[in-house]
Amino acid sequence: MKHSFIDKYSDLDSPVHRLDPRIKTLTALCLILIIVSETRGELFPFLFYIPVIGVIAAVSRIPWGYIMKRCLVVAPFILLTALFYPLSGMLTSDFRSLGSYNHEYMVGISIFLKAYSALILLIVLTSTEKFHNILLGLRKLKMPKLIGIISALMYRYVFLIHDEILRTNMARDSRTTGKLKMSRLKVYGNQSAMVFVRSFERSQTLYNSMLSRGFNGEFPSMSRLSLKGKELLFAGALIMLVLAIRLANQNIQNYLFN
Amino acid sequence: MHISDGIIDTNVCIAAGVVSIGLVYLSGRNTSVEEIPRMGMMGAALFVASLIHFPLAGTSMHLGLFGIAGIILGKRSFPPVFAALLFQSLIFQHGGLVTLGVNSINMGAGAFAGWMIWKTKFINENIRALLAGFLGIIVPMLLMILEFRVSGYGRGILYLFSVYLLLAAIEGVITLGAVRFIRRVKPGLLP
Amino acid sequence: MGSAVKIEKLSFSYTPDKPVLKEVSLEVKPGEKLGIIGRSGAGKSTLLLHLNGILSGSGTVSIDGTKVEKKSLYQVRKKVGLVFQNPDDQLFNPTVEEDIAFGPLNFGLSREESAARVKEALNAMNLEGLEKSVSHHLSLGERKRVALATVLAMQPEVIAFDEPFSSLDPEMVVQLINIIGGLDATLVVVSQSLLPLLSCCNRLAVISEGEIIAHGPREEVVKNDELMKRSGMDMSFYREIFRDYF
Amino acid sequence: MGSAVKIEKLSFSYTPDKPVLKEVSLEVKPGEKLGIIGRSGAGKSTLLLHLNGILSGSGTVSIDGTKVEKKSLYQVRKKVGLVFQNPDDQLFNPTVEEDIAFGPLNFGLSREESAARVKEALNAMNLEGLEKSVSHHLSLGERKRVALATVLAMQPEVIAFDEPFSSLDPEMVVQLINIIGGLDATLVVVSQSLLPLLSCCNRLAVISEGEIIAHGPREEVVKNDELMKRSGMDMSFYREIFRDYF
Ligand SMILES: Nc1ncnc2c1ncn2[C@@H]1O[C@H](COP(=O)(O)OP(=O)(O)OP(=O)(O)O)[C@@H](O)[C@H]1O
Ligand SMILES: Nc1ncnc2c1ncn2[C@@H]1O[C@H](COP(=O)(O)OP(=O)(O)OP(=O)(O)O)[C@@H](O)[C@H]1O
Ligand SMILES: [Mg+2]
Ligand SMILES: [Mg+2]
Repeated sequence: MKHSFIDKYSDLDSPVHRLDPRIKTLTALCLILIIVSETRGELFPFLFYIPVIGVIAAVSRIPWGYIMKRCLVVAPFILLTALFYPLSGMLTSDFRSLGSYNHEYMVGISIFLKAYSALILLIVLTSTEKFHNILLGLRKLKMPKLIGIISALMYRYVFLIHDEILRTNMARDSRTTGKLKMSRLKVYGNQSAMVFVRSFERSQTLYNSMLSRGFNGEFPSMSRLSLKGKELLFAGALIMLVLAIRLANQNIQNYLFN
Repeated sequence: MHISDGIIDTNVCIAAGVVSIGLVYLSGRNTSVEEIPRMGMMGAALFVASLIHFPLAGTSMHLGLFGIAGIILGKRSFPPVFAALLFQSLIFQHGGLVTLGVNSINMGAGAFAGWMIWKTKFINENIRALLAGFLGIIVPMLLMILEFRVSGYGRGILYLFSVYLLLAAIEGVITLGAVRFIRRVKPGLLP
Repeated sequence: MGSAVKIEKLSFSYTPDKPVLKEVSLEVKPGEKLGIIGRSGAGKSTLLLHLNGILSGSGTVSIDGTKVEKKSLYQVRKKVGLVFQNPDDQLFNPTVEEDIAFGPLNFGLSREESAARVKEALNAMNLEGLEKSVSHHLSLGERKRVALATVLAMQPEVIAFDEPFSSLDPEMVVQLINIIGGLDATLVVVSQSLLPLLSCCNRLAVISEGEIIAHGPREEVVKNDELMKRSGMDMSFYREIFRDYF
Repeated sequence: MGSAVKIEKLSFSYTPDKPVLKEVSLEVKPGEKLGIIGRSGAGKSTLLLHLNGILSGSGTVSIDGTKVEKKSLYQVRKKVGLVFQNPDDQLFNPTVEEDIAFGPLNFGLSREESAARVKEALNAMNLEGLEKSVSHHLSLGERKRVALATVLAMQPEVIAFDEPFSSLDPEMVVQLINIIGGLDATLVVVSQSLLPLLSCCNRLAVISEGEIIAHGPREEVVKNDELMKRSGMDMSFYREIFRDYF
């Protein structure tokens, strides 16, 4: 069975794709951290962050349309929470003139910008690397061993569940008229519960077969990750650049506006 | 239910990140080989549940299933919840990377609440299931309100979260259905 | 007399680059019992999924004169019952009874009528007494029979089986052959187990890489050594073993 | 000469009320090829899972003189390779190559040694060129061979197969028989397909309701009509069909 909902653009070639998954993940994490910890209500530095992020995304050759589509999934929630920053005060406190909420508006906008910047970085990270390589990278970065094992199993089990759903769907459809005439809640409920139970059983068998081949908690891998000095340099420079924007922000503003 | 990067205070996120790693170790201490596939499967189930969206109160929601995770895994629920959220963050950006700790503490707490209720054996099993599902959403919601308040949001944020009451009720019913089904078909899964 | 199943120039592919069915044409007369054989991956299961519109490719499939298309699904699925290879795919209700009643209820039968159908199907499959059992707890042989019962309860005119004999022990296979032999629906059976297939089908079709390369009375097809060899069905290897031991 | 596998008074049950294996004793000599037959649900798969300590009941199982117990699992699993019925239960790595290397790497071989093992196993299974393929995109026959390759790469002394022939077309079955025949490990093969089993095993054991009711050279076991009937393996039904057609 073929599954295409992940790893869609991971086969393209670009400098971002070629980065070692460990460095890529760490770099993304650092950039996101620097940007989201920016002082609240500061909008000015985003004049620099946004172009930098734009360049990274452009270099990665991931189509913009695709990035936007993936943004849309979480967009409503981000928009709503950003909007609620000024709103949540207004809804409960006594009436003040709208003008006195100026700072709250700024914070709301900065929350929105931060969230979107982080989102796009995350999208670029995850669409330029095969998902199992990111997991492999995270394991090498010493994420807790248990999480490493669980996520490696999960990666396989998700497909297993997907398979079970597809197959039971076919069998269900062939005994219906295209539409269900019974309580849909009951039918879907039973079906999902059965898929859940069967997947649990199959996961046990799958795990048994791993044990049979000597599995003891370590995930050996044939693919050797190799760090190149060039990559380290590139990642380091990128982080330094964003950090510099962050630190220089106040000076630039003083220089420009005084 | 998932907090994206940039929404709440960074210090809260970092502190939560550290605590969540601690919780992974505590909750996963002395895990035996027999427990691993169950944990992996539950993580996968949480992830798959989050892929299925349905419209609720004007927005698009998905199931959490933290109550069921708590019932089936008990004290082992935290690592699978953490791993499921890592997947959600990396695969479709539901929840951020920096907020991974916050999110997993919130939802892990939901699973723990489900476990606690489930352990209270003197209450009727159906009621326990219903409550576990309900608390699986309510507890994370309460924690989220707290985190938003700490991050400077006004009390009006309560309105935003009220929709989760509805979701919690739905989860309660679904958890009840699931527990009754499992009790009949594969009771071995329920501790 | 019309045809129970009529397939004309059916083509289908899961992925753009690889056609799985290539202009398949096939006709099954009412009451006929047709076996379909062919290599693993030849497209047998894919073909079956077209009979009741689970998949739809280019070309036409008609059941008892009704063309299979979106708006005729209601009638078509009432007429065609599909039994999947793995009974577990088909059984997702908690009890045997509910599983068997699922089809009839969906086709708008009343509870009483459905209950009668359930009873009848259980009888036909020698499953009396298991109404309230949890399907999941039954043995493989029983589950295979329940899966068949879920389809019988819909009283279809055409029954399509995917690999009914796999993973069953010889005794169960014989049981199933007898059950299948007693059905008076039109049958389409896909199987890799040639001996059981020969004993319950009087006609055979051979599919190879998505094309029907032969279709006729079983004797004609099976005794065509060259054909059998070409489609991966060569049984000569077993001749000696069989002679020696049975 | 010792025994490759020695099982003594092994009893096991999944649920307290229903014993699945009842004081099973069985011995397999090095290099022997033993077939195990019996009704569906008799306990065959359960027995195989005891060979490398996935399950453990009361009684003892020894592999090449080493008792299977918690502290010897590492050695035992190095010596016993288990091929599961459904290849999808065995293939979980992203690529064929990684799947095959999984065992050797786990047993501490270096990347180079593992790569050599992978190559060898792929050759033996006629799978050259598929190293980088994604396992779950392959055909069933290919997946079955990859599953066998994952076990071969561990170079086990004992290989246990669960239903290797099910769902394969006759041509593939013959291929697999030849492959199995060429292995020089000790073999334990469970199968419902009696003809292929007879052609690759020289000894047979019959299990019925958790007990070994016969064990000996294949001729002796198979020609005991009463025994075969009792254990659901009666093939007389096919005699005529086979005579008529092959
Ligand atoms: N869901 C799917 N997505 C993509 N390709 C598929 C899918 N299902 C089957 N195929 C491919 O289509 C071809 C035909 O598959 P099909 O299952 O119809 O074969 P079959 O004749 O039933 O084989 P078998 O005897 O192994 O069951 C195979 O090459 C298979 O890999
Ligand atoms: N995980 C399990 N939990 C509970 N019971 C089980 C489990 N696995 C198998 N059983 C039961 O144990 C018995 C023996 O099962 P087993 O799978 O060993 O049979 P088998 O001889 O391999 O049958 P088949 O030919 O159908 O594969 C059956 O009654 C089965 O229902
Ligand atoms: Mg098929
Ligand atoms: Mg078995």
